[in-house]
Amino acid sequence: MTWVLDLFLLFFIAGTAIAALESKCLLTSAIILGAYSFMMCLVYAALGAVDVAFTEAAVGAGAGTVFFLSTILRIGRDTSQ
Amino acid sequence: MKKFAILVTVLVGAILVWGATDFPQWGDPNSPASTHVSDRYITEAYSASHVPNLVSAILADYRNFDTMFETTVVFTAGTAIFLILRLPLGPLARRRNSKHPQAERHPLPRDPILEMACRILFPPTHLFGLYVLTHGHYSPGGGFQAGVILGASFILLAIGFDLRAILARFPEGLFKPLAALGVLLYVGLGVLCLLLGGNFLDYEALRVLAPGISSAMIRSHGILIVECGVTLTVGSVIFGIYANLVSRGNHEGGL
Amino acid sequence: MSVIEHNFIYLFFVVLLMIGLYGAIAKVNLVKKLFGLTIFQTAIILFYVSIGQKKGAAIPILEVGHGHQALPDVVAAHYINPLPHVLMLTAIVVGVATVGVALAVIQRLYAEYGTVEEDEILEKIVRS
Amino acid sequence: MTEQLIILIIVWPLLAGVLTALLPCRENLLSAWGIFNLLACNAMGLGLVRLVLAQGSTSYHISGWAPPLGIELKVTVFSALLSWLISAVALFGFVGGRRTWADQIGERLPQFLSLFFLLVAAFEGLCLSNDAFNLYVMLEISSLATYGLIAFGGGRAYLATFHYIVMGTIGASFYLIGVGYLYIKTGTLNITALAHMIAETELTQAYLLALCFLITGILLKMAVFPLHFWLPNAYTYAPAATSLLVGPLSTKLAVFLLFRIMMDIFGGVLPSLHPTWSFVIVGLASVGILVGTSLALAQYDLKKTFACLIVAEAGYMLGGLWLTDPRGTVGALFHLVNDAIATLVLFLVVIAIQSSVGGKKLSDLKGLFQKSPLTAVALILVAFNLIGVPPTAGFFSKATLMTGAIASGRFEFVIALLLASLGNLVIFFRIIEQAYFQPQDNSEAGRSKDGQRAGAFALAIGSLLVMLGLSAYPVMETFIRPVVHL
Repeated sequence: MTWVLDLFLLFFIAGTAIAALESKCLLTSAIILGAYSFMMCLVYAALGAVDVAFTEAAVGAGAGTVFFLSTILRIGRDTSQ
Repeated sequence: MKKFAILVTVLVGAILVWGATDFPQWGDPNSPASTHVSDRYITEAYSASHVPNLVSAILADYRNFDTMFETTVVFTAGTAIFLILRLPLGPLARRRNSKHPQAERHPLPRDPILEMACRILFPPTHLFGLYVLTHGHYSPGGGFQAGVILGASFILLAIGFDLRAILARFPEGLFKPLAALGVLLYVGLGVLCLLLGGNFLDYEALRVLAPGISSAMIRSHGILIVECGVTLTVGSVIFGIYANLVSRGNHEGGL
Repeated sequence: MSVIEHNFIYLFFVVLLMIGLYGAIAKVNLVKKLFGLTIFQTAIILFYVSIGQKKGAAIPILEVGHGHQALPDVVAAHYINPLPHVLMLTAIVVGVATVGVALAVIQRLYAEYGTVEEDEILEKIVRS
Repeated sequence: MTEQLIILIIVWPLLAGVLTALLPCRENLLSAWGIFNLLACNAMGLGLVRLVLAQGSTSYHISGWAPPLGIELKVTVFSALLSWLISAVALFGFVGGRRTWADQIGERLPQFLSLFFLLVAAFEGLCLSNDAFNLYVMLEISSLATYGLIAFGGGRAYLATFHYIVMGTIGASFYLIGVGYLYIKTGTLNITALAHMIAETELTQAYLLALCFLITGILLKMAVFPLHFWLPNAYTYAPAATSLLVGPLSTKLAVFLLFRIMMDIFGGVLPSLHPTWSFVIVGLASVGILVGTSLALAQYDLKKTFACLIVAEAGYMLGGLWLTDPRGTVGALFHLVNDAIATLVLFLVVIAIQSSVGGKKLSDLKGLFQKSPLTAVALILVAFNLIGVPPTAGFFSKATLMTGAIASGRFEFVIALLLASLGNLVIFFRIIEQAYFQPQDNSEAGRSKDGQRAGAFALAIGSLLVMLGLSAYPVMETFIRPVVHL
């Protein structure tokens, strides 16, 4: 039955990816992208790639989101489209 | 523009699916990817370097040239961001510098609860980073992850307190040379192996320095030294990038 | 379609790749372009990780305690192929390094033109 | 000990780059340090060429592991020549760019030179490595260093760099997808092992798709016709010292990478690929040459004209590589060597003009002959090379390309080459007419010392083109023919 969980995780990731691109406010997109990176880290762990999951969590969700947020702090949150 | 983008994306997607039709079945143990070279990695890695974590063994022993250039990529990114953002810029760019007042943040009120929380969290995060570094051989972890965790512990303090307060304790004069030191440690070890008669980054050549140790253990120690170099570089560069990005180069404002 | 049942994850890789590529090309806001680029790169990482999979195999870490010198009898089919994982450690860190440089350039663009929308920047360049 | 030269030529600039970031910002110290390191690189390059001429192509196992397990560096006759060319162009670019440090770089010089050396190390690694994924990492380092060097130009350079980042990352990721498709079918990353496995199996969709993605990724890096939008702005608004190193080498090494993928990986199955792929790609290259030349014709800023010429040159080499006749490939590789030096001289001339006449626009070139005759002579020399006038190397590379095109029946490529030469003639005649025949406006005819020296240096490097031209056939026979085993 675990493949149902994986399937749900994969579709949830596709949903977060689209949401991160389509949302109007940059801050929301950055946070959703952080969630997207963390979901990807779960998929890697499910696939057995423990080192890649660890790195993706630390580097992708951790450092990447912090860099995005610190830039959005500097340039304001609203986007035209 | 949108229609062009959709067209390109669908075209790329269609070609990829067409290419993927004759992939070997997902997950079968004797697909070419799993039988040609990787089975030799799995069977020989432990006897060669006594490192149970096969990923760390391959990362820092079989393909350590990749990891050396990986550390150089991180160092290059740190230097490039320093070059682009760190004020004052060269005279050419200063003449056309920021005409637009950027969103100046009013100084945040100091929040004692947040500061105490960060103060309490900093030592365990640091300790965990060092644990991940030293146990990269036995459990998932290693140079990159340890470096990011150490960098993140400094970023945590910079968010809790003020960037200037943390830069007083971990100044630019310290984390820039540390980043260079990490890469020098890695490349220096390779050159040392070269001078001792082996090929570049061939840890076997280090046995001349420590005759008593078996070749597997010397490779294990070589991997540890290399991981320390990676941790130094990644940790200081991640904090350096954060310090430059959040304050747009003048190291004053920021979160 | 034999591809669907047992190679589904490659199809999912293609879907994620298309989302990322669309975001990188179509979005006008420069930060959104970077989001698309990040999604594009994580999709490739997923592709590489799913290459090395073996059904019912354990994670690529041998069960050997400290100082346990005896060499366990290692059968390649019992462990997942570790090579793609090594390659993807490099790709993740390269991705973050590129995002860092791109964000630095975006901040300079904002200081120069006051906006991060590509069409507004091009207007300002044409006007000046 | 000479065996270690292969790794030393990569590691020395890497170490120099890391150490430069720590040096204080004093111009003469950094200048001496740079010249010392680049001379060492040149010496190693020469040693490598001699080593390969003596022993033939040798390979080097890094960390002592044999190729399927460890990473392997392989140096052939042509890659030895290329690695020496990289260090020579870097040395001349470094020396030529020093006079622009004061007004364009200021106190960020140590970090700028650190990226400069890291870029040289990445280029050396790109031309010597024999592992598919290692080439991706080298591609990434050269891109990252180039982003930093170009973005330092300020103003318009920021948007140009951002476009370059997006296109460069997509290109490198396509290359990575191609390597992934090859890895899933063959299970190995070493280029020689890949070639053996591909030669045995018949080309199923995954291999064709891998080749298609590898080529698309590299075409993005080469900035050939449909994907060339980022290059003219990036090289124009970059600081002068950057365009001296990035301009001549960046696209040429992408061409060399394309050659290695075609010849080293898919060499065995190339004849079966040739009819269809050659038709598509040579046609694309011909259109690319015409677009590049017409773009160059439309510009008034001198530097942008020369940047657009790079796009046209990339079309020459792409078309030459994919001609079915081996002379096309030999012509393309010789053009690669000749064009690296020619682009370097072009940007040196821009610097010389800027310091003697004080402007980059076509209109302020009046009276260049009076102000600094040496720069004008260098300009004429490189114009001859691009048009293809006999004594210079440009003529021999175009002649070989044309014979290859005629032999393989690709007449639209021959027409494109001729029209491009005509276009170059018009471009350079317009510049020379402005520089020589126009009456010099009233500004005093003081010959600035700086302009003279810059012009003399540009002319000295320009004379290399004539020397390369005179020794064209021996160079082709010893360095290029053995590598092209079509």
